[in-house]
Amino acid sequence: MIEIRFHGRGGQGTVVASKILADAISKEGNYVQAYPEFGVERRGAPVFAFIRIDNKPIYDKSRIYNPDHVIVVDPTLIEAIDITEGLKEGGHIIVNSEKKPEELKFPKKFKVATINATEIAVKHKLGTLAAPIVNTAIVGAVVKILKLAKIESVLEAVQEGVPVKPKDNAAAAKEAYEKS
Amino acid sequence: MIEIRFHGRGGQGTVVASKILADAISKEGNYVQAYPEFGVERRGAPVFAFIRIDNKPIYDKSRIYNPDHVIVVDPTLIEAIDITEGLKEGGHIIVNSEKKPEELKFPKKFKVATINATEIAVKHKLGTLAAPIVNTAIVGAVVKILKLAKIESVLEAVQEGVPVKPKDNAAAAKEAYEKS
Amino acid sequence: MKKVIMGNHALSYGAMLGRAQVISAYPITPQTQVVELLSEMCADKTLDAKFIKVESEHSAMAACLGASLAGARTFTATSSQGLTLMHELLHWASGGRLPVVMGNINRAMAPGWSIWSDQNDSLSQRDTGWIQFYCCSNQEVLDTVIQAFKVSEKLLIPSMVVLDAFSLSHTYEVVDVPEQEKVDAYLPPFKPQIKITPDEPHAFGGLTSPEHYFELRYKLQKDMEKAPALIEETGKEYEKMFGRYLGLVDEYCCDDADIILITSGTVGSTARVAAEELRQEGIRAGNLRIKAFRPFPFETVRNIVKGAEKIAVVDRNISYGHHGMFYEEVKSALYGHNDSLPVFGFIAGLGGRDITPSTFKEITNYALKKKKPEEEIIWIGVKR
Amino acid sequence: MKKVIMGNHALSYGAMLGRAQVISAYPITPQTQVVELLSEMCADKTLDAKFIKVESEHSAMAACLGASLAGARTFTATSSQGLTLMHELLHWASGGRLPVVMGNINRAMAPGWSIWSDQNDSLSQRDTGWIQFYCCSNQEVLDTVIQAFKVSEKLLIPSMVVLDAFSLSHTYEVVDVPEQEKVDAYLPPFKPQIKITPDEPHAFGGLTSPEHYFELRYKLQKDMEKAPALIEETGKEYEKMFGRYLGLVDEYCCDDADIILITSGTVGSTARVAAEELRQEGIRAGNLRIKAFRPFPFETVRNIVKGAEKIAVVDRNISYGHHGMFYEEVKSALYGHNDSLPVFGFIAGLGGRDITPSTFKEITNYALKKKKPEEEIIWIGVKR
Amino acid sequence: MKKEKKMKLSLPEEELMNSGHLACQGCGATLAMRYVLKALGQKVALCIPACCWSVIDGPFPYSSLDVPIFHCAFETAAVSASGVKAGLEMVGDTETTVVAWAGDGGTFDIGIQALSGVAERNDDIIYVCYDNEAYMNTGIQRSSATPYGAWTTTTPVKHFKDRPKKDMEAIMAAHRIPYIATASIGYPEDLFRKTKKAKEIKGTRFLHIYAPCPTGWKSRPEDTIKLARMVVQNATFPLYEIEWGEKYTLNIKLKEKKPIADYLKIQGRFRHLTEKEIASMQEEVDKKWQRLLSLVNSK
Amino acid sequence: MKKEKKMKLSLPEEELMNSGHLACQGCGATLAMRYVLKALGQKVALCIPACCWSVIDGPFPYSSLDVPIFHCAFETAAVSASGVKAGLEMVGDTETTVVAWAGDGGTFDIGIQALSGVAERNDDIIYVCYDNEAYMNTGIQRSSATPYGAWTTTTPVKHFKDRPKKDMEAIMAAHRIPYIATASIGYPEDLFRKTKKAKEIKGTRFLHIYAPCPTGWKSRPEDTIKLARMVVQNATFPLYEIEWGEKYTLNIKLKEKKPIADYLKIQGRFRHLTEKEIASMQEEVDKKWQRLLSLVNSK
Amino acid sequence: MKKNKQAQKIVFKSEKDVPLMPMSIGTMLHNKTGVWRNIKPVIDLDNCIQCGICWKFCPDVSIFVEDEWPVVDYVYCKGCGICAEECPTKCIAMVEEEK
Amino acid sequence: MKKNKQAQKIVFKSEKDVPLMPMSIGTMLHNKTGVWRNIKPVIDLDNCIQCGICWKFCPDVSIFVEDEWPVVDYVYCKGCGICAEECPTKCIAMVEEEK
Ligand SMILES: Cc1ncc(C[n+]2csc(CCOP(=O)(O)OP(=O)(O)O)c2C)c(N)n1
Ligand SMILES: Cc1ncc(C[n+]2csc(CCOP(=O)(O)OP(=O)(O)O)c2C)c(N)n1
Ligand code: SF4
Ligand code: SF4
Ligand code: SF4
Ligand code: SF4
Repeated sequence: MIEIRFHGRGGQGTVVASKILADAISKEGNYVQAYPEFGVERRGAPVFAFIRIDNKPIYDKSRIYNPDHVIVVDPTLIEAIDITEGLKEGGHIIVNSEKKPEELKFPKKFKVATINATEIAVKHKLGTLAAPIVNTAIVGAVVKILKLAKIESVLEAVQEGVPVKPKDNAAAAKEAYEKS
Repeated sequence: MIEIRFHGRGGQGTVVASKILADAISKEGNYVQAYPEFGVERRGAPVFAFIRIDNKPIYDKSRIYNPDHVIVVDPTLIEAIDITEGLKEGGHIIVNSEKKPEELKFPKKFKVATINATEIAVKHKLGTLAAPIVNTAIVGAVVKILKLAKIESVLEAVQEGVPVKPKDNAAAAKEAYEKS
Repeated sequence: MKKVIMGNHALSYGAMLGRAQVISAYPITPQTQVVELLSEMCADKTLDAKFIKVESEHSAMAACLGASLAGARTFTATSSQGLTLMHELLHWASGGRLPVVMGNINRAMAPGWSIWSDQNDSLSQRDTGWIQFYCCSNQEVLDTVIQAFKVSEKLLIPSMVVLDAFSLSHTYEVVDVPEQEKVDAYLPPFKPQIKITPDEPHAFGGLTSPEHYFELRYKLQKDMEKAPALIEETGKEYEKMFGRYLGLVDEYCCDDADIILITSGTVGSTARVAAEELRQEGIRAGNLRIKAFRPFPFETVRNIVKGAEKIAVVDRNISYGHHGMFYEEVKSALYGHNDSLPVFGFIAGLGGRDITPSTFKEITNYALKKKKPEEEIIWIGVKR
Repeated sequence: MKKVIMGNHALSYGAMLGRAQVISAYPITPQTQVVELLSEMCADKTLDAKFIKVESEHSAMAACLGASLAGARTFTATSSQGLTLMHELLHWASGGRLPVVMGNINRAMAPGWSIWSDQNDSLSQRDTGWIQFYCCSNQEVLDTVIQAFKVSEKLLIPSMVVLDAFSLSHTYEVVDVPEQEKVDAYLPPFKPQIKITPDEPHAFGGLTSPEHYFELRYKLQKDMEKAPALIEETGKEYEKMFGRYLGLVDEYCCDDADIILITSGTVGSTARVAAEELRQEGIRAGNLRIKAFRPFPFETVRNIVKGAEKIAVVDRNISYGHHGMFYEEVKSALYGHNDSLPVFGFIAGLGGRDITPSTFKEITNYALKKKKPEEEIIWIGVKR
Repeated sequence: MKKEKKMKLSLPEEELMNSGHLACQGCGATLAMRYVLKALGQKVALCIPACCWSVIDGPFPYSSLDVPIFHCAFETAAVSASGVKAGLEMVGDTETTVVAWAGDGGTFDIGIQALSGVAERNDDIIYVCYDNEAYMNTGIQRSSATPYGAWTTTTPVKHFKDRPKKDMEAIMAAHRIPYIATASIGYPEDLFRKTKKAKEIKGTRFLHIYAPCPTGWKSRPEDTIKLARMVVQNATFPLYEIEWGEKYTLNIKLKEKKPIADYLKIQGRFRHLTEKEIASMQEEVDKKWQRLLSLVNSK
Repeated sequence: MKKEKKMKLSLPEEELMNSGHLACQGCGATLAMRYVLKALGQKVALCIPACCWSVIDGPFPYSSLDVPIFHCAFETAAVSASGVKAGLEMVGDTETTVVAWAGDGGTFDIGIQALSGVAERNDDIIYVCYDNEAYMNTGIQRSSATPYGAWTTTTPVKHFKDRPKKDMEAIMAAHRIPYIATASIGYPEDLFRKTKKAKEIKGTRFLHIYAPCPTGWKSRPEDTIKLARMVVQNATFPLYEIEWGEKYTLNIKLKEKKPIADYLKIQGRFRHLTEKEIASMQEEVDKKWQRLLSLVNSK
Repeated sequence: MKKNKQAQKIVFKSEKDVPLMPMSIGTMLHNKTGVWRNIKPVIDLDNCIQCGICWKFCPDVSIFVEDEWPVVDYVYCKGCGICAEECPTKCIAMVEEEK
Repeated sequence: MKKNKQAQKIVFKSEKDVPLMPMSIGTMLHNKTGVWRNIKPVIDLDNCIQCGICWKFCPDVSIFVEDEWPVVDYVYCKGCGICAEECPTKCIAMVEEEK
């Protein structure tokens, strides 16, 4: 079983990211369970999303306390909260950032990767620089880095699950996949 | 234990009659329980009221099916319904009527008495001939015939319990008592 | 002073003697006389209270909650449809620890419309966190309202004083109405430590996350569990002052009973008559009338039934898809404590069907004949 | 077709595939996605239904009752405050024999405001005469809605399909969405024999005197008692057509269990994980997840626990002043049948406090250590 | 004695209400039903919440009416009707007129929310409020339709109702529904016409029928019709229609507006009022009447 | 850089609302609270039913306000306040102003019955409805305050809201309460004055405050105040007062009434509307505006 | 012309006969409300102008038209007196019932 | 002038510390909403006319008056941009936060 936690902000589509990821993974016959933080989401406020992945049915409905990996949709959160809380040793931290992994100064026990999802999003006209919609790009990067699914599955999931600008979103996911 | 059933019509104060009777009896230290028919009362429609009397606490809260006595506040009911239903043999039937007991043609196994409560009520300006308020007069007669209480107790109960024309009502009760 | 009054007026007198400060209620048969008398008492200043004449029972309870939070002693009364319309707010009262006292006249639930007695209305509120008292005489109604204020305000848990439609609500009985001064001595004014006031501004009832909610509800249950002892204590105190004991249950000849009838409300009063008669016929019957149904008097019930051969629980209610609710809860209380005791579950009198002493004789005979219950529910009085 | 959907959308799909004809609902967290998706389905005609967008849950249920009486298949969904606001009308639905199907998302009752899961909202409706199903996966939610229409319309008794806030309502899982034609074959249109129509004018629900009420309610209970067999039957039929069995309970390794965890909802799913792990540790644990809580599956539960050494009932709910409600009802079911079996009552997870596999291990260890329960209620997870 | 003349019947002879019902002697609410059913005919379904009419109709297994009835919960009349309407349409019956039939308490008080919701959505039902100005079925308690000054069991003489009757027409007009009308059982032909008219309109229609109650008003049963006429003649309850919340039409124009005193005097519920109180009530009526006239005349 | 000038503060500086609350960026409802509390001062008790404000205030054991709050059930704001008021008076506090503070859903829909009851009795409370024109706390579902044409999650673009916004002022006016006022957070001084005025009156007072919601309207957070001004300038939400349901006073007279199109265009919820639809909406606004003017001018 | 309907009481001997929901299957015509009456209307047809007003205003549907004349149905008439009060020629008298 | 209030988190270690009813005993000042911000307002005081409009319209009470000048409280400012939008001299710029 793989458990992943997403960090983002209300309004950034973090939950949608986890949902698209779940979709993509399920297309390849795996079992998934994705859920948002159980709370009151506000535009701008820090939010979470979670995903469990397994090759057999997932019965555990309790919350995820010790994720295998962490995805950071909004890099400003790194200052604001402890995004490594409970993260298993050796886990990946994947950050949407223009910086290099080393620059982020996480403890050595984690594997850090960055992807400039904002740039990709803006390039594909997904939101503005101040409010980019990065979720599809993030998913593209994540499946590659964590080897969770093929890019084709992601593209399919995006086409089906993203009502606005599905093509641009798919392109962003693809670009992120390739860049990771 | 003595159990009595009243027959009247909605709007005639049958329930009040049973309540005054209960009041009078309780003044002499006995236990009483008085209750109306459990139903939707309509002006003009036949209604019932019941009373239980005992010299020890009354625990039985079930309905009265076999009264010891029956009081008929409105004589037209004799035609309309079977007022003797369930009445115990040897029980009294006390009817507000100008007729003589014999004229009413009840089975011999009952003791029949009449009191012209309407006349008494009208005399004391309690309602009109078409709609006389006979309850206090009836009570006066009943306590006498069934030897349930002293007239003083009735008069006290009337004074306390009848908000409109208490004096006239008391006088009516007294007159009925004396005439019975 | 002795007065011949109806059960509904016993409720009103209880509220008056208890010096309710805010009353809010909505009329419903068979409760109307409660509010009519209280309206008069407020109009002629016999009672110094604000009476908010709302447009529904739901608002009646809401008004009581607001007033209670402001630190006033509050009272309301209702029945059946009205009670069930309040349901959401009943949860609110207990969760908010607001000690409202409410009279409820047991009336069967629609449809079809019924104005007659059964207990489904109040018993289907058993999970809302209210203390529930079931009464069997007008005297008990009046006394219990006064006691309920005391118990509720001590525990900060609301109470429901329940009486049967018609066979209590509309029945006149002799009631000893205590003197105001004595009641005042028994029942001090309500002075909550915390209340809504600008002098000490708190926000009450805000969003409560999983981090905190559990503890709040744990405390509610723990305080609920204090109620049985407190009811006994305040009941004894009441007896000292007024000569009438108010306890968790009313027991008649259970000590040496071969069969104990477990009952409630006026049905429990009629059962006593049956037990007396059965004893005259040589059957050692006892009657355990449960007065405080919530919290369930576990210990008391377990102790009383200890020596019995058989138990017959008589329910004027049913949880559809389970059993009569007293039956269910008695079994739950005895499980693991007195397992070999056969407990029979009878249902009778739904929708106002009369329950007489002979109903109980039928029940007793049935239970005495069988070794143990053969049916999940034994129906008494259904036309077949 | 396999789809990754949230529990709330599983409800919507169930209603859509069940061809609900009249929908009326009111938004409340965590139910909103149910109505949002249904709004869209109605707007774009994926679903040919009238959606009455009412001003409160109370009106939502009232609209469903009217539509059901007119012979239409009706659906609604709500949660906590909304469900409890409907309470009076829940009694109405069952008493009127109107087979409304409702989704309810379990959410803790205010105050304080909570949007997180516990079962007090739906379980405090246990006495309203509704069939209640508790689900543990989105697949089960969707399947159960379809089955509920079938069961309800056969018995003319309404059904509630219950799922946990967030851990089901907002959780995305892979769900096999069956084809419409197959669902149509399983679930015929609703064609009640009697309904409101000027062609055959009846007055429904008029004043019902003590002469008649009892028999009507006797019949309701008798029909309720038919539900367990019908649920098994329709569940098997469903399995034949869709490959998924829907029954009264879900059993995991109870046959040879020393301890059986009795659970419900998603908690029951997590318990299964714990049982698996416990077995790996050498403890023979079983898990009995009760799916149909109303009517209570007496026979099934009695049979399954027969061989067990111990039972631990885990309640995410409480009847204040009694016990956890599953605990209470299990004891009631076992009383007189399996008296020597120690049954432990645990309360956990109120107001959304998380329940994990290790919670169950704690529970199991506790129960295995003690000979029999020493406390009325064993609280798990309260900060002390 | 046989004259050639025909009986003059100003309303259709067919009855959909039967004798034997449980109304009190001289009940106005009963006549309201009789007239409305004459106008609507048999293709109708009624939703009746708790009110006198839930008793009048008769207990299970009987009914006094030849049309179907859903005896629904007290607070749900309007939306129950919406539900029935939607249900009927979904099962293929688009013709039946669905009517919510409620007392003033069920309309002005406990039912106002459901009604407001129905009106806001403009659901396709007729809502009839028969107004006996208090909760009668439960034994004469105040409602918000109870007029200023009246005694009820919850507004005792020492503290009689001290707020005016809620202005339900204005409230409904604010919802901009297609049709609103007031009517009185004292004017059956007018009521009949309005009901017919309402039947032909789609959307939410609101009829407010004045229906005296001798039991609750402490009036003589034989005065029921008289009271229902007086109240119109003295402008306490004027007869008018409102279309789409805007177009006001006055139906019974008053040549001479009668004083209210005569009307009050024959009702026990007003017996305690002093001359002064009556005078100030008269002023209120005059003001309300002027307000209505200005609404009628604007546009 | 130090000038001698003083900062011009058109409102009192004291704050009863603290930072750290949970409103979205640019939330209008929050400003409504800030202004009202500035006017009422500290001697106040709030009853807040379920709405965005039950979240904004912060979770247990915190609160953003320096005044006490009863977080009450969704449908009970008005009568909870009546209860609190009665309770306070009985325990000797006759001074505290009790305020029901609810969103439009809690006012126009699920809370309208309790509100109507309170108004009918003229209970002594101030009722404030902050209007963000939908159920926002639950994620943007239609309320009866949602304007015609708007998208919400329950009125999808394919079937947008097709009934007009409920006319709450007219409904409240029909209750003949002493004071009703509309206000907008775009005009804080006007809102401040009205709140002060309401505070001095006894009986039921109703304030209806327009409070844009960037999250639900799909507008830019920085446009919140602009929208709150435009809506007044284009007469979609005119600012006026009503005394005793009769006397209408217009507060912001419009020299030039702006077209609504500009206002609609900067809100995502109206994005789907065609020119034709906008034109017909403009007509409606014009009509309503005329109606208001005639009410203002009558008497 | 009066409708001809059954005026029978309905008795359910067993729960098996009772319908599932409480619903009407008969009229109230078995309820002979004439017994409620204290005073009864007597029409003097000589003075009757056949205006139909008594028919129109009877709340108990107890005046019917037979051969173009009003006839009181004493089985149901509750004796409210409205017909007598409203009759324009005052040709209806309310007469006391014998007791 | 900003009120000086405690900005602490409250932690209940045991149920014994929890009040009977859910009630507030602290403010939300511990919730430093500045972290929500994407863009931040920077006031150019040179062009400021001290009109107080930014102060008036801030929904987060995050502009306070210090020595008669407006000051942004970045601990709480959520960056909605209202102040910049409403400023009549346009002397407030919304600047991107560094990431
Ligand atoms: C929820 C609920 N509350 C109260 C009642 C009791 N109740 C039944 S009828 C009625 C009064 C109805 O008054 P109104 O609507 O004016 O009709 P009327 O009886 O005057 O004809 C009341 C209060 C009820 N049935 N349901
Ligand atoms: C009885 C009940 N039904 C539904 C809800 C869910 N609910 C909470 S807030 C809310 C919306 C409130 O809308 P509104 O009053 O307009 O305030 P806003 O959220 O827009 O500020 C709803 C539907 C509830 N709390 N209680
Ligand atoms: S109480 Fe009034 S309205 Fe009700 S039936 Fe009697 S007369 Fe008619
Ligand atoms: S959703 Fe709208 S009203 Fe609610 S807090 Fe956010 S901006 Fe304010
Ligand atoms: S007295 Fe009344 S009930 Fe009898 S016929 Fe005349 S109007 Fe009808
Ligand atoms: S950007 Fe918004 S929150 Fe920040 S100071 Fe300006 S108005 Fe206040």
